[in-house]
Amino acid sequence: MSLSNLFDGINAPFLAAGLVLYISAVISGEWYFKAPGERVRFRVLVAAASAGSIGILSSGNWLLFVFFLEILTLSLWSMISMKEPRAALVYLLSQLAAAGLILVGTAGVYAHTGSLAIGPVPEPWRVFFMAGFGIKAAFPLLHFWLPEAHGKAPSPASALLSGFAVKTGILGLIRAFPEPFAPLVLIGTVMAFFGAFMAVFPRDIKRVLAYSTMSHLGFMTAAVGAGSGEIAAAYAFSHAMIKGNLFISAGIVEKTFGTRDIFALRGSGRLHFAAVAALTAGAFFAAGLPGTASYLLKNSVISSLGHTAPWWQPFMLTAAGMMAAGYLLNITAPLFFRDNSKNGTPKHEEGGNIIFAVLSVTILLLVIAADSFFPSILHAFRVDTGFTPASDKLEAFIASAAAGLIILLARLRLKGIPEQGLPDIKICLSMDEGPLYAFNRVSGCCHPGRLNTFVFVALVFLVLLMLTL
Amino acid sequence: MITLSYVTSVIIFCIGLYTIMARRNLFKTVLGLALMESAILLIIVSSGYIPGGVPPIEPFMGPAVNPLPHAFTLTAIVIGASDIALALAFIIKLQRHYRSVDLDRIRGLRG
Amino acid sequence: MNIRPFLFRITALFLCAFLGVMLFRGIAAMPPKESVTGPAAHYLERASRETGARNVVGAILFDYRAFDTLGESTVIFTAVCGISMLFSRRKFHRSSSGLSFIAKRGIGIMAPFLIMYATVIILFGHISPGGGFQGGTIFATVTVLLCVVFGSSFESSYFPPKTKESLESGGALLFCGIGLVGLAAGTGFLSNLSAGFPAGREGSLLSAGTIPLLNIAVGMKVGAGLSAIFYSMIKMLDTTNDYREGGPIR
Amino acid sequence: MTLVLAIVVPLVAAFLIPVFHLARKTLPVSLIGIMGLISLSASMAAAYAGWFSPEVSLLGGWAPEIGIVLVADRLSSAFLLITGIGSGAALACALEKFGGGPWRFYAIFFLLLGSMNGILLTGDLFNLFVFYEIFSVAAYLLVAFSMSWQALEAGLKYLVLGTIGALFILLGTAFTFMATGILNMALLSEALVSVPRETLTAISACLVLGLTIKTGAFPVHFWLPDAHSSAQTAVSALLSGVLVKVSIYALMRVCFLFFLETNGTVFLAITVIGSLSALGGHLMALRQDDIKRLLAYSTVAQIGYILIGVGCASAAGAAAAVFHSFNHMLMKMGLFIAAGNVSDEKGTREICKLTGLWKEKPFWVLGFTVLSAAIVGIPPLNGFMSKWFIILSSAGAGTVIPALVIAAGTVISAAYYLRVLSAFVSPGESDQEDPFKSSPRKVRSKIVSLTIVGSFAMFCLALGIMAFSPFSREYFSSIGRTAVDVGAYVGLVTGR
Repeated sequence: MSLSNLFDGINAPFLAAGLVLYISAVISGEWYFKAPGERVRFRVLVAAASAGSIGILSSGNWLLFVFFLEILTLSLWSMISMKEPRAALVYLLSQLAAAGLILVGTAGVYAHTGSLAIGPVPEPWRVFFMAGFGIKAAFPLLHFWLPEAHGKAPSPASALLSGFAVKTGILGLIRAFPEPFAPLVLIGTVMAFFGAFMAVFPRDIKRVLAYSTMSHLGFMTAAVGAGSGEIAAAYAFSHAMIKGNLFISAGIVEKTFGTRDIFALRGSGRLHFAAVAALTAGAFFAAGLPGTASYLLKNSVISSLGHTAPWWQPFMLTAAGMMAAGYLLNITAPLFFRDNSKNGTPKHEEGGNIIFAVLSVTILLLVIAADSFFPSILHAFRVDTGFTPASDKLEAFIASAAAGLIILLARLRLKGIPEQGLPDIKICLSMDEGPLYAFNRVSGCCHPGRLNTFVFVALVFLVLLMLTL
Repeated sequence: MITLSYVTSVIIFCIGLYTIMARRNLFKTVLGLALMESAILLIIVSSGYIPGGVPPIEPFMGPAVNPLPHAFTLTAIVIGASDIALALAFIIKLQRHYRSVDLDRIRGLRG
Repeated sequence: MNIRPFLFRITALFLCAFLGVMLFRGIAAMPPKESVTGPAAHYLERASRETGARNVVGAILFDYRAFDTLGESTVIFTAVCGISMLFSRRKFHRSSSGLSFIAKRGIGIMAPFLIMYATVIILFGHISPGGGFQGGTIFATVTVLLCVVFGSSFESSYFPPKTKESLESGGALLFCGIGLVGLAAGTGFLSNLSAGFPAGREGSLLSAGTIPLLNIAVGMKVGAGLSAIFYSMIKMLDTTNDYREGGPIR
Repeated sequence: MTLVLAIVVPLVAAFLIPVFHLARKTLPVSLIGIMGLISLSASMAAAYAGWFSPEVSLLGGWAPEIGIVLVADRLSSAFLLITGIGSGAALACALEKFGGGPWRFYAIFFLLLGSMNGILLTGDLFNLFVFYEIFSVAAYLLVAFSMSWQALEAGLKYLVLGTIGALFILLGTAFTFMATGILNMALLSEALVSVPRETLTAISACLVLGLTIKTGAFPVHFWLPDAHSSAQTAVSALLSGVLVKVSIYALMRVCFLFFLETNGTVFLAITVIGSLSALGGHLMALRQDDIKRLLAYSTVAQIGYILIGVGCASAAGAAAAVFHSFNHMLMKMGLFIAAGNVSDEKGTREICKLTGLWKEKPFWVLGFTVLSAAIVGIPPLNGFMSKWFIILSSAGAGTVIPALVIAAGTVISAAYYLRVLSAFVSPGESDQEDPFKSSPRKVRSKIVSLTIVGSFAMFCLALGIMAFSPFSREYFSSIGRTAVDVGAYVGLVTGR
C-alpha cells in the first residue's frame, strides 16, 4: 500500500471533503441519536468508515481499493440498518455486486497486464469497471439503491453516503478512465437530466435530495468522460460540502418537526426559523445560482465537453442545472410561504439544533471559500478552466426555458401526487417479489426428493459428459 | 467370443441403471445396483482373458490368463456385498417409518 | 392419461441405450490383447518365487496388493459395525422355531463337514483356488443355514454376537499386526518374505510366509462379519410383527 | 515409514474399540481422546514429512510398478492438514455431546479417519477406490447415526447415489486397467497418452461423474443437502468441512494426473460444473427455511467455487482451490457447530424461530457472524482473499463467466446469511410472558464447541490478513505448483 496517492491533485479534494464530512457527521450524530447505545455504535461505525475512506484514498492498487471500499460499504450498511434494515439490505447487496464486478475487472487487468496498480484500464475489461463504478456512482438503471438508501438512512449517514460514498465511484471512474471516453459523457448527461427530472416529484425532502445527488453525479460523470478528471474532483468536493450540509439540515428539520413531508411542513419556517434556515441556505447554494461554486463548476463541466459534443449534451446539462433551482425551490418555498392553518402546528423540539445549524452553515462557507472567493488560498482544490459558459448559445436559453416549463407543470401537479411521488424505481423494487416468487416455485422442483429423478439427472449429466469430452 | 461377454455386460449394466430409474420399489433399486455392479465385475474379469488361457495357478499348462482382474473382482465383490447389505438395512429401517418401500412416498426431504 | 411417467421411462431407456453404445465403443476401440502385459506378466512369471504361493491370485491379494485386502476387509467391518448400530435398539424377543425335523437333522449332519470345507479353503488358499474370502463366506453360510433351520436364538446361542464381534476385530487386528511386523522389520508395511517370514517348501501347507496367516485373518473377518450382518437382519425380521413405530403393541 | 501409520493407526484404533467394549460397556472419554490424539498425530506426522520432503513409501517392499505405493507431496500434505484439524474439532465436539456411550460411532469415526488418510496418501487407482468405499460406507453410517427418519432417508439416498458414483469410479478404473494394464497413478499418467480416443472419453466421463457425485456438485448434488442437514451437529460439521474436501482432493489428483495432457476438455467441464454449482447452490440456499439445510446448500455453492479454481488447470487455480478448501473447512465447520448448538437449545431449526439469541448467547452469535462474514467474503477475512485468488486465476485462464458467477454469489450469499443473522439479533419471543410455553430445555454449556467456533473465527481473521504477505502466498502457490507438476510426481514415484 502506498500513501503517495493521498495528496495528489485528484485525491486531495476527496480527502478534504472526507475530513470535513466525517467530523460534522460525528458531531451531528451526537445530537441526532438519542439512545447512548446508538450513539456509541454510530461513533464506532464512523471510525470504521473513515478508516476505510483513508484506505481507499491512499491505496495504490485496485485490490486494496476494493478491499477498503467494502469496509466503507459495511460500515455504512450498518449505519443505515440502524433505521431501515430493508433499505440497508438493498444498499449492501448492490454495493457488494459493484465490488464483485470491480474485483473481476481487477483480476482481468492483472491477467492482462500483470500489475494491480491503479491506472487506465485496458479495453476488454472496461465494461466491468464501468458497471462496478456505475453501481457505486448510481448510473441510470443501476441507481435503484440510491433513493432508497439515501432517503431512508439516518441523516448523518445520508450525509456520508451522499457526500463521500458515492464519490468513491467517481474517483474510481477518474482513475480508470483518465482519457476522454465518449460513453461516459452520454451516460453522464442522461443521468444529470434524469436525476433532476425525478427530483421534481417526491414530497419527501430526503428523497428529493437523493435524486439531486444523482443529477450532480451525472455532471461529474460527464466531466470524467470528457477527460477532465480535475473538474470532476473539484465538483465532487463542492457537492460533498453542499450535500453534507443539506442532509444534516434535513435531519434537523426531521427531528424538529417529526416529519419530512413537505406538505406537512408547510409554514414551519415561520414558526421556527432556526430549524429550517440551514436547509434553505444549503438549497440556495445547491441551486447553482450565479456567484456560487455550483454555478462555476456546472459551467466548467459544460464547457469541458468541448465543441465536438453533440448539441443536445450541453443542452441537457444546462436543463438539469436549471431544474436544480426548481426542485430545490419545491422543497424550500413551502416552508415559508404556505399557511398550515388546516394541518395544525407541526410539533417541534427546542434546544441544540441551532448549534448544528451553525455547523452546517460553516461547512457551507468553506465551500464558498474554497471554490469561489479565495482561489489563492486553497488553490489545490480549484480548477481554473476559464469562465466560458455555454450560456451564450441559443440552446442554453431553450434549455432554461424547457426546464422552467417542466418545473411549472410539475408544480401544478404537485398537489395530487401521492406521498412517494411519481412511480419511480421503488415500484421495480417491490416488483421483485413477483420474479422471486416464481423463481422460488421453479427452484422447488430442483430437489424433488425422488431418488429415481436423481439418478436420471446423473445419467443425463453423464451422457452430456460423454458427448463433450 | 470375448466381445459377446463385453456386450452382455454392457447390456446388464444398462438394465441395472434403467431398473433404478424406472422402478419405484426400493428393493428393486438395490437389485439394480447389484446388477450394475455385477456387470462391471464381468467387464473386469473379461478383460483378463487371453485366447487359450489357463487358470493362474502354478504349474501353468499353457499361457495363463491375467490374474490381476481376478484379484480386483474378489475385492470388489466383497465391497459391493457390504454396500448392498447396508442398503437393505436402511430400507428395513425406513420401512418402519413410512410403512412403504415406494420411492414416490419416501420423499420427506425435498426442496 | 398419465403420460409423464411413460415419457420419463422412454427417455431413460434411450439414455441408457446411448450410454451402453458409448461404453461399448470405448471397449471396442481398445486393441485386442494377445498376451498378458504390465505388472500381471511380472506376477505370472515371478509370483511363486517371490512369495512362495502357487495361487497367483492369492499372491496378489495377500502380498503384492495386500493393502487393498486390508481396505476391503475394513469395508466389511464398517458395514457390520453400521448394521449392528442400525439394529442395536431392538431387543431380541422371540425367534421362529425353525423348519421341520428332517431339515434340522440334515443340517446337523452336514454342518461339521461344511465347517471343515470352509477351513480347508481358507488354509489352502495359497496353494489351490480359494482363500480367506471364499472360506469365510462358506463359514458364514453355515451360520446362515443354522439360523434359518433352527431359528435365530439357537444360532445366537452357538455363535454369540459377542464372539463374532471379537472374532472380527481379532481378524482385523491380526491382519494389521502382521503388517506392522513387516514395518518393524524395516521392509515396509505388509511385507512378506523380505521381512523374514519363512518361505517354506513350495506347495506345502506351511509355505508362502504370511499369506496363510492373512488368509486366516481375512477368513475370520469375513465369516464373522457376514454372519453378523445376517443375524442382525434376521433378528429384525423376527421381531417385525411385534413392533410398530414408537414401541411394541400387544 | 510414517505414511502408512497415518492410515493404519486410526484403523487399529477402530478395531480395538469393540474389544474394549467387551470389557466395559461405556468407554471412558479419555481413552477415545487419546486414541484420537495418536491418530491425528500420525496423520500430522505424515503431513509434515510430505510437506518438507515429498515422500514415497512402498507397501510390502514392492516396486511401484507391481505393488501399491503411498505418496505424500505438498498437495496431500495440505489436505492432510485440513482433515486433521477438521476431524479433531469434530471429535472434540462429539465427545462433548455424546460422551463415551456410543462406541460404534467412534469406531466408525476412526475408520473414516483412516480411510480419509488412505485416499489422501494412496498412489494407486484401485486402492483409491477401496478407500473411497470405506470412506463412503462410514459416511453413510455417520449420517444415519441419529436414527431419525430424516437421517435414515438421507442416509439411504446418500447410499444409493454414492454407490452409483462409486460404481462409475470402478467402471472408469476398469476401463483404465483394460486399456493400459496398470493401476499406479503416476505410471498411468504416462500410459494414458497412447489410449484411443473413445476409451479416453469413457474413462474421463466415468471418473468425472463418479467423483462429482461424491463431491456433491450441483447437477448431482441431491444427497448433500439431505445428508448434511439431517445428521448430528458434529457429523454435519465433519461432512461439510472435511469429507467434501477429501473428495475434492481425489478429483484434483485424478484430473491433474490423468487429463492435464490427454484431455483438456475435462477442465472445461469442471469449470462449468463449478459455475453451475456456485449459482445453483446459492440460489437454492436462498429459499431455505431450515438453517442447517441453508448451510448445506451453501456448501454446494462453495464446492462450486473450489471447482472453478480446479477447472483453471493452472498452478494459481489449484493453489486458490486448496486455500479455499482450507478456509471453507474452518468457516463451514464453525457455522455448523454454532448453528447446531443454537438450534438444539432452541429446539427448532427454522430460521424465523431462532430469535432473541443475541441476548441469550452473544458469543455463539458473534462467532456465527464472523464466520458467515468470512464465507460471504467480507474483506479482512479469509473468504475474501480466497475468493479473490479464485477470481484471479479464473481471469488468468481467460474465462470471465466463472468470476462473474462468484461475484454474483457474494451478493446472494450476503442476502441469505443476513436473513439468518437478522433473525438472531431480532428480539425474541421470550420477552412476552407466556404461561403455556414450556420452559426451555436445560442444556449443558458447551465450552469446547464454543472454543472451537471462537478459535476458527480467529483463524479466519488471521488467515485473511496473512494472505497479504508474500511469504504465506508463496507457501500456498507451492501447493498449486505441486498439484499441476505431473512430471515431478511421476519422477517422485518411479524414482527417475
